[in-house]
Amino acid sequence: MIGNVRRFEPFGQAPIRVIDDDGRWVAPFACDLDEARLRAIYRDMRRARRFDERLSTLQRQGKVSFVASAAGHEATQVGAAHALDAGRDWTFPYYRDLALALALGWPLAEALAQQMASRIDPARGRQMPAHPGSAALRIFTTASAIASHVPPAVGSAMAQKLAGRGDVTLCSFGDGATSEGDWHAALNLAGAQGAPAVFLCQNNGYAISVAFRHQSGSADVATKAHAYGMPGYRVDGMDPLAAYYVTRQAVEHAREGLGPALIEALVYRYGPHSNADDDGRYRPADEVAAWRRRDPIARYRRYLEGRGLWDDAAEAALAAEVKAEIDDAVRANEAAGRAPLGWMFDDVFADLPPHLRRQRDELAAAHELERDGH
Amino acid sequence: MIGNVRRFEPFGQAPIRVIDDDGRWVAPFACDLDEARLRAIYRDMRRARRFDERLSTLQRQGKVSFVASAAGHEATQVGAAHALDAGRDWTFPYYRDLALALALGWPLAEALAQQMASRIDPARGRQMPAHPGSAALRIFTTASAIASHVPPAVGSAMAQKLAGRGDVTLCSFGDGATSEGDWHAALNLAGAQGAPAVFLCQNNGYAISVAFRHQSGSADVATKAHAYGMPGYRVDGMDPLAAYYVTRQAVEHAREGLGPALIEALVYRYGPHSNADDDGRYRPADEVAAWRRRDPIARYRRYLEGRGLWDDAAEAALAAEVKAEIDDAVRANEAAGRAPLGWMFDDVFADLPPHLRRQRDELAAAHELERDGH
Amino acid sequence: MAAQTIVQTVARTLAEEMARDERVVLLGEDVGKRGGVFLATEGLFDRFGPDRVIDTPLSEAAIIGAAIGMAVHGMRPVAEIQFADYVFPGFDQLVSQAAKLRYRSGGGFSAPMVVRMPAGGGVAGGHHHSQNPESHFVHTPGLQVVYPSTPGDTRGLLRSAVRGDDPVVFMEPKRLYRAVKEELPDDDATIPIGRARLRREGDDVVLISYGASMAETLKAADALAAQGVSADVIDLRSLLPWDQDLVLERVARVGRVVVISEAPRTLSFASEVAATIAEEALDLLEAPPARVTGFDVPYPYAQDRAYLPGPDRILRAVQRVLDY
Amino acid sequence: MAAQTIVQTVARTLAEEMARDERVVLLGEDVGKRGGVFLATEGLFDRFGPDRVIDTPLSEAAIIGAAIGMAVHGMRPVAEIQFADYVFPGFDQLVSQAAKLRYRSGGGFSAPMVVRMPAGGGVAGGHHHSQNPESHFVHTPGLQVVYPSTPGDTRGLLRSAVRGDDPVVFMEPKRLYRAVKEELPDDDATIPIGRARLRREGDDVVLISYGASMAETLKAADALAAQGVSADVIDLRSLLPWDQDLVLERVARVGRVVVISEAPRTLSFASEVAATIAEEALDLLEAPPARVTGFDVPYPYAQDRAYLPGPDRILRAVQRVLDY
Ligand SMILES: Cc1ncc(C[n+]2csc(CCOP(=O)(O)OP(=O)(O)O)c2C)c(N)n1
Ligand SMILES: Cc1ncc(C[n+]2csc(CCOP(=O)(O)OP(=O)(O)O)c2C)c(N)n1
Ligand SMILES: [Mg+2]
Ligand SMILES: [Mg+2]
Repeated sequence: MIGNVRRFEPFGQAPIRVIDDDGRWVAPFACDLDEARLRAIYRDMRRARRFDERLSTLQRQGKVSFVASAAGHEATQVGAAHALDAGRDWTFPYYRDLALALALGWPLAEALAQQMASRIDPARGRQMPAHPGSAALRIFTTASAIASHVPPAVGSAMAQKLAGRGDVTLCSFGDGATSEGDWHAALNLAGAQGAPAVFLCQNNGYAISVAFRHQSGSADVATKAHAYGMPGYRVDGMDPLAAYYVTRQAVEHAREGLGPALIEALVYRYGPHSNADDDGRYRPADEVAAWRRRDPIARYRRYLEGRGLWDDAAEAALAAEVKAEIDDAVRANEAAGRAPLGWMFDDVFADLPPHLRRQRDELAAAHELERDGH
Repeated sequence: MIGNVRRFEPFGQAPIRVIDDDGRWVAPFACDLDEARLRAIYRDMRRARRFDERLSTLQRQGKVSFVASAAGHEATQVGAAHALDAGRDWTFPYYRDLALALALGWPLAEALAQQMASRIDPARGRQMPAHPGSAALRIFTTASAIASHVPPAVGSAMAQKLAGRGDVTLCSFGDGATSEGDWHAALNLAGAQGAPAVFLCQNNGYAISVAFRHQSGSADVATKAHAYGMPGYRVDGMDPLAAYYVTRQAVEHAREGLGPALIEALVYRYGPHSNADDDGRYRPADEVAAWRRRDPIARYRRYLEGRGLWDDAAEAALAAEVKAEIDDAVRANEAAGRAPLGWMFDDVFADLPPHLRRQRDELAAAHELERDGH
Repeated sequence: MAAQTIVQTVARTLAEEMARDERVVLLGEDVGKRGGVFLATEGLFDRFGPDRVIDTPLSEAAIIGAAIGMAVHGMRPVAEIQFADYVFPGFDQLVSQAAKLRYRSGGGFSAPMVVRMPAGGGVAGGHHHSQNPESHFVHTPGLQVVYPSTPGDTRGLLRSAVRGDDPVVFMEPKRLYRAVKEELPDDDATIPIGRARLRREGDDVVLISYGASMAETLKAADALAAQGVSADVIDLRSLLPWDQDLVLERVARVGRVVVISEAPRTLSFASEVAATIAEEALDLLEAPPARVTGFDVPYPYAQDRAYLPGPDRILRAVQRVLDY
Repeated sequence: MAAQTIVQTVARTLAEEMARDERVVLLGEDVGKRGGVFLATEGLFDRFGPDRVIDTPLSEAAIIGAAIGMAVHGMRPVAEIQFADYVFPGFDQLVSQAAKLRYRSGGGFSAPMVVRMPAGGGVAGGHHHSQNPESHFVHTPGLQVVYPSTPGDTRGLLRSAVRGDDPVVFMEPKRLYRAVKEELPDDDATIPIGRARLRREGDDVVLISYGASMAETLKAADALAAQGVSADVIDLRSLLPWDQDLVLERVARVGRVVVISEAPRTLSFASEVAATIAEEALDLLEAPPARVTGFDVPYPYAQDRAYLPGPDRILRAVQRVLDY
């Protein structure tokens, strides 16, 4: 544990790195992660990338209606996930956080169920794809409305502070989210209350087509932490260990009652905003290519290989394992079929009120409604 | 003109002062204001204070329903007003900005008409007291909803930038306003657009009963400017010349296309939040007394007296003049009578739509409606 | 127990709920030391301390959003919006988060919370201290909406709201805060959300209203009684769900109905009631269902009282309905 | 001129208005280089440059608020909200500022501006990309509200909206963006806000709808025609002000009416239409005014199409009304 040693100072100019682009350790402290953890970070990135790729295929096949790829964001998402105590701490993700949710333990079949709105989706097919959530894992179900989850995340952290058990809340969002009023209201409240919240901004330089310089009055996101009396850290978001160690410091400080922090991770989204986007309209191909060359998976693999923790055989085994897992998930969800019509009226309220009972009957008269005992 | 000489550096620790508590000039530059201007600043503060006192009397007499006193805020409001080119620049005030509006030229009788909702109120009695506004003077009519005027103020500044005539927008608000999401959205937009806006926060330490440390994650307001890429200045708000010179610098920089600025003026409200408030519940009497001892009117008078620009005779003449002006205004508004019922349906839209015509007839059937050709 | 006003009832009921259940916390602007600008939380800060009575920054989004997050953790937050007019900066939190949380998570998460807000005009407040925004909540599936008009209903419904499992918008008739007093029995009874109350029984016309307008409606009923017209008076109390059964039953009996709401007419709750009556009870109507409402203008200041659907306007509508 | 879709009409009309009047500027998320996520501003950035086609930060409050400030300066801003579902963070700017500015200033200031937003479901968007929030605007005095369903109406009404002196919420039926094509005459005609359009004439039942639901309504009318039932079809186009005269005239003629709206039923615009008909034309009704609407649930994803008031549900309602 880092404890109350502060390894990283806020508001530095250069992004914090732990390994460089060639996978060499460059931090001024020794690695204290065991080999299993180091490998797990790799596996989580790789698995998320493969799943992401498969989702694009499923989208093209018409089996999934929408994809918002996390490719390029994996290092940050997976690094941050490993800094949390999954199942104890709370996470408030956004739509691009598939790798984060998977790394926290969201079962891949369940994740796919959400994308396919299948009958085995615990969220019951209520939302379009790319909306992670899990009550069991304390992953607050994603809403599409940008930044709207940030005030609830602060409420979560306030509840944790009142409970006094040292739990924390991680809230994740993109650079565009920092422009919304709710984002500000939430961070200010967290600052005023000293709530144990860690705010993680995945700054990929664009909100759809709008470049960060048109998005923000400040030149970077970390600086904005000044406004809330909390430390702000800029991190090389293509370095999973930088994301891990900085998040860990923020989490541990929050656990100890030292208040919230804002982390800005510099990442890039390799693909368009979503399958519905055409990024050629607003960003140059060479910019994309340059970032792809810094791919965190290859970079981190070099680090592991340098330490003798990874090789081609391990890679091949992992590829086969992940492929099988995804294939199984696709089969299971196709077999389950789509969430039935009758579910439309459940979960609006704890109990079905009379007017919704009547409306359900109205729909039932027009369709054969399937229901379950849920 | 200060031109592009920058006299004041942003983000300093100590509040900027030009004269000290005893009225001695302490700034590292010479006063460049002529005597008429120096006297006008005094007169504007004194007149606003007297009018404010009279409004409280009128409120107790039942002639005005509500008072939100500006006493203690005059130095900042008047100093800022004198740094603007009244009638050319735009001002977006809040409800406590009576002294600001008067110093910009809002006729006192018109101001009283607003408070009394009399028939000679150009705003036609539509709002409760303490809502300055004047189309002729480019003072955007106040809305009660805190911070809701800040995004429109930025739109105003963007329009000015597009027009390219060097006009600026001053937007004024309290410390509490800085917590609202709209405040953030607006300042961020101003920063991203480099809009010629000057944001003036009158930090009196409280939003009704909530002390600033519960209000804000940051320890002061000026710091928040970091988040928007603009300079933030902390000013002794009981010093009219500090308010004047700092606002002037910000205004001139904005005119020159150097973008927006945030000014935090440290002030105090002497009275309760409004006549409906009981400030004894949340702030100690000795705190109020300590601030009252720093009264800007007495302090600035000492400065003027030191320069031989003011004396008891001038004071007596001013008192008589202001009293007569207020008395006349009260008489005129009482004579005019209250805004008539029939005005209720005007100005919802440019033209009266059919459904409002029917509703007006409905009311007319119940009352004798008075109308004018407006 | 001595007779108490509505605003005293709010404070007392909150105190009882907080004592009963430590998961209940309050948050809002000035709810702490100040006791709320209407004193609806008076004394609670001293009694329960700053951890359970939280003065927030001036942000309705922060207030409602934080309440959602606390509710997700199993707490029972009661948020105060200082005036209903100021709910809009926090409206997205209600619409996009609170109202849809249970649904979007398939029941995995929920937001049992109460958002209290004083509403209504007649207080010389102009258009930012007088509005009745209930339509916006009623039209948002996933929210329950309550708007009582007496101390007893306030207590019973506030208990239900705090103890219930759904987000409840709890509107309070600020014009009546100190205008009505009631001696309340020393019990722990709740009033179910969704049930209306018959305030008067009559045979000539049914008057339906809720919240602040109940006072004007009852005055109109008194005036009618003096003229020998007997009015049935329904106090809806809950707007979502609302008591269609009682309304349709009484309208079927009497055949003439006037619906009173202080909100602007177009899409006021009176429109919903009238549309429902027309749809479900057309043949039983002896006259068109009449709406008496606020006008479709921003709430004015100088004409504060004339804006309100006062007894005069209600009586004129009743006359029309009776003469039909 | 070749036939064009609704979304093409939006882009072309904006271009014409910008060419005609240099006070017209566009602002919103991704309206610049990207041309809008639906391409409703395609080509305009290249043609008019970054001063007149402004990519804003991701804040609906900033977008609407900035438009208000520009409008006050005499400009004619057209703001885009990327999806109608995302108007809520900027809703307070509409309610507290835009809608009340002319009123509160006694006519001293006004906010002539347009807030465009694609709305409606049936696009596999789940509950944050499908909603129909028009009731919230219609219930806000001071706003005009428009929701056309054809290229021609889009053009004529958008011209009126841009040239008018009041803030207009301009809703666009995204499901129909590319589904309907129309060849438009080369004129400069406007369509006045507040006037409905008779899309079909018939004698057996009046169908009233607007916006995205017009497609389903016309399909239902076709199916009825095939069954020998002739339907009058009114496309409201404007929701505030709305054309009560045409509605009451047609309902008086036919006596049977079904109102279709995609919004959640309770306090949908269908409620207002039904209430008005009941109030003004009770004796002319041969059957209760029926509402066919979205359900009172958050817009679902898996049941996207079943949520919509489709032709089936409209036909069932017509049958009920005819059999009455
Ligand atoms: C309140 C709101 N407004 C607009 C949108 C439409 N929208 C979806 S994603 C997006 C861009 C978000 O950018 P960013 O926060 O940087 O995240 P990224 O997609 O780059 O990871 C926008 C404008 C939305 N979802 N919510
Ligand atoms: C959106 C909104 N929420 C709440 C209120 C109620 N209210 C009126 S004044 C006020 C405090 C404002 O404090 P501050 O901004 O510091 O200004 P001051 O009165 O201290 O000058 C509050 C909460 C309001 N007017 N608008
Ligand atoms: Mg981004
Ligand atoms: Mg203050």
